[in-house]
Amino acid sequence: MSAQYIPVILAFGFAGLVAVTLVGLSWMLGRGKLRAVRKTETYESGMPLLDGSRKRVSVKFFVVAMVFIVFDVEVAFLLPWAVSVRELLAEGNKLVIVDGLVFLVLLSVGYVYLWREGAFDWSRRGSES
Amino acid sequence: MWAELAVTTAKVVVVALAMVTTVPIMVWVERRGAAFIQDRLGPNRVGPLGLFQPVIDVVKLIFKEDVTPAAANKGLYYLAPLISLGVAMVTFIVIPFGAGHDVSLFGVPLRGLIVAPDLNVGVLYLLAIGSLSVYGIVLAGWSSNNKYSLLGGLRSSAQLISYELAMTLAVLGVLMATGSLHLSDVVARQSGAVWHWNAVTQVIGFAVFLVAAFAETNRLPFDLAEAETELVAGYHVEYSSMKFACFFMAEYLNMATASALTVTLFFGGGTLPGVTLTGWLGLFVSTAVFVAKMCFFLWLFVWVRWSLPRFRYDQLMQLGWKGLLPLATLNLVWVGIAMTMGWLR
Amino acid sequence: MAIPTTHFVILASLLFAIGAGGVLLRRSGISILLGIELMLNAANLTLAAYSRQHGQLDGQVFVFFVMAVAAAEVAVGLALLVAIYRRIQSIDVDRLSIMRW
Amino acid sequence: MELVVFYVAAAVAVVSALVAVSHRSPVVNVLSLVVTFFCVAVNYALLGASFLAAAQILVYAGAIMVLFLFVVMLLNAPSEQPTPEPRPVQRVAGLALAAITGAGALFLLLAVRVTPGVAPIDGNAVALGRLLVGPYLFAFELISVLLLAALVGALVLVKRKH
Repeated sequence: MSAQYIPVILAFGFAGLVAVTLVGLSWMLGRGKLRAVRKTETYESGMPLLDGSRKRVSVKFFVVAMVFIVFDVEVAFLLPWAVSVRELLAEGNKLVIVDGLVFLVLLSVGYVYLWREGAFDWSRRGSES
Repeated sequence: MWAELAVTTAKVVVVALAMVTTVPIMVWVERRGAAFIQDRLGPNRVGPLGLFQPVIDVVKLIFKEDVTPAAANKGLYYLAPLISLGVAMVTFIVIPFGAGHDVSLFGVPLRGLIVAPDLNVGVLYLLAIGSLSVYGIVLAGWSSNNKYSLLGGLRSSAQLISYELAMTLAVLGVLMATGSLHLSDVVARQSGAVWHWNAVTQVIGFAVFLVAAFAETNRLPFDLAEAETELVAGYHVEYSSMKFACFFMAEYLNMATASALTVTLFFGGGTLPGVTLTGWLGLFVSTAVFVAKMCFFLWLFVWVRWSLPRFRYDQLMQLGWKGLLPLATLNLVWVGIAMTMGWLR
Repeated sequence: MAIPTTHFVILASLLFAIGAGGVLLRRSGISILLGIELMLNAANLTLAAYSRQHGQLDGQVFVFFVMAVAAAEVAVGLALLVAIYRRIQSIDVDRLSIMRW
Repeated sequence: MELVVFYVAAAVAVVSALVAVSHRSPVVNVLSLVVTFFCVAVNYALLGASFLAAAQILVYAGAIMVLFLFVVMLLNAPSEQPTPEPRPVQRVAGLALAAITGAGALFLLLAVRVTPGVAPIDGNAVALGRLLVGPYLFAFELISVLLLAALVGALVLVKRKH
C-alpha cells in the first residue's frame, strides 16, 4: 500500500540534498573576502533609501488570491468527477456529464459577477487601495 | 525489496540528473539561439562554439561572494531558493519518459522509464507539488526586505496562481478523456495514430495549456516578475551567487518539466504512431522519441522569448482570467459532449 | 502492520487542542483564523482515520466537503479582516469594539 | 517502517502547530502551519487516502495558505505585541479545553486500542468520483452554490464604497 510513496520520499531526499549542497558549497567557498557594508544595503539601483520597504500593497492581490481559492476548490471537486466520467459512461450513466455541467454553470454565475464587478481589470482607476 | 529499492533509487538519480543536465544545455541553447535570432554571435570564446560557457558560469557562481542583505529576514531568505529548486526537482517523477514495461533490471521489472509508476494520484501529484512553488517566490520577495522584490514576488505569485487554474482545467480535459490519473495511461490512450493525440482532439485545451505553461515558467512574454525596466529584476533582486542560481535552475527545470508534460499530455509521449517496439530497443527508441519531442518545445520556449514583446501586467491578468479560463472550461464542455456522443475513442 | 486508528485520533486531538488554544489566546485576527484551520484539519484527520477503520469511503468524501467549507470560510474570513483593517487600522480583535455600546 | 514515518510526521506536525499558534511573526505562523498541513497530508497517505493527500496539498498548502500570506503582506500585519492585560476568561477556558482534550487523548492511549478490522480501502480519485456523482450528488452541487456565495460575499466585503 505504502510502497507507491517510496519514489516520492527518495525524490524529496535527493532534491533536498542537491539544493542544500549547492547553496552550502557557495556559502563555504564564497566566504573570507572583503565585506563592504555598502554591499549588504538594500539595493535600489544605487540610490539612498528614502523609506521602508514594507508597504501595504493593492487589495487587488487579495481579490486574485481569493478568487483563485474558490476556483481551485472547484477544480479539486471536478477532478474526481472528470476521472470517473469514462467508467460511468461505459456503464451507461449518461447523466454524469450533466452533473458536472450543472456544477460548472453554477460557478460561472459567480464568474460573470466577478467580471462585471471588474475583479479581473487591473488598470481601472479607483479600484486600487 | 532491496533490489527494487536500488532500481528506484537508480531511476530517481538518473532522471533527476538528466533533468539537471538540461539546464546548462538550455542556457547555451538560449544564448546562442538569442544571438542567432538577433543576428549576432553569442558566447563563442570558451570551448568550441562557446559550449563550455555554462560550466564556467557555474564555477563562477559557486565562487562568487555570498552576500546577504543586512535588512533581510535571514532564515526565510535562505529558505526561499531552496524551496524553489527543491519543488522544481521533485515534480517530474510521475512523467513517463519512455516505455520498457517488458524490461527488467537485476531481475526487477523496470516498469517503464518513470520514477513513480505506482503513485495512484499520478499527475495530481505534479499539480499539487507544483502549486507549492509560489512559496519560493513570495518568500524571496518578502524576506529580501526590498520594495522591488516584494512587488515582483507578489506580481509573480498572482500570475502563477491565475494561470495555474487554466492549466489545471486544461489537464482536466485530458484526464476526462483518459479516465485515469496515471500519465502512462494518458500516453497509452494516445498511441496508434496522430489523430489520437490530445493535441488534435482537444486543440483548445492544448492551446490553453501551452500558453499557461509559458506563464507558469515565468518566461517571456509573461516574465512580468523580472520586468527589468520597472522592477530591477523582480523577486530575486537581492540574491546573488548560488542562491540566485537556484532560482535560475528552477526556472529552467520548470521549463523542462513543462515541455515533458506537454509532450506526455498532448503529443503522445514516447510513442511513435505506427511503430511498436518491445524490450530494450523499445525503451531506447521511445526515450529518444520523447526527448526529440521535448526538444521541440524547449526550442519553442527560446524562440518565443526572443520574438515576442512583454505583456503589460493588466493585459496579462486579463488574458489569464478573461481569456484562458473560459476557453479551458469550453474545452471541458467539448470533451464531455464528445465523450457522451462517443466521438472520442 | 497497519498503524492503529488510535494513533491518528490522538494526533488529531493534540492538533485540535493546539488550534483551540490559538483561537482562544491570540488576539491577531489572522492567528485566530489559522487556529480555526488547524481545528478543521484535526477533525478531518479523525474522519479519514475512521473512514479506514470502517472500510468505507464516505468519511473521505466528508473530508473533501470540509475542505471546500474551509476554503469558503477562509475567503470570507480574510475579506472580513481586510474590511476591519480598513475601518480600525488594526487586526487586533480586542480593539474591535465598534459593535459594543 | 510505516510507524516510523507516522511518528516523524506526527512529531513535526505537533511542533509546527505549536509554532504556528505561538510565534509572534505572522509570516512564520503561516509557514509553520503549511508544514503542519503537509504532515497531515502524509497522514492521509498513510491512511490509504491518496487522493485526499494530494487534495490537501493542492487546496490547503497551494491555495488557502497563499491567501493568508497575501493578507499578511497586504495588511503589513505587525508582530503581535505582548498582551497588556491578561485575559482571564480565555486563559482559563483554554487551559480547561487543553486539559479535557489531553485527558481524552490519555484515555484513548490507555483504554482503547483500535486496529482496523476491515481490509484497507483505496481512496483513489475514481472511487471518490463515483461517490460524488452517486449518493453525494446533491451535496456536490451544493458545494458549488457555497463557493458562489463565498465568492460574492468576499468580493462585496473588500469592495470600496463609492
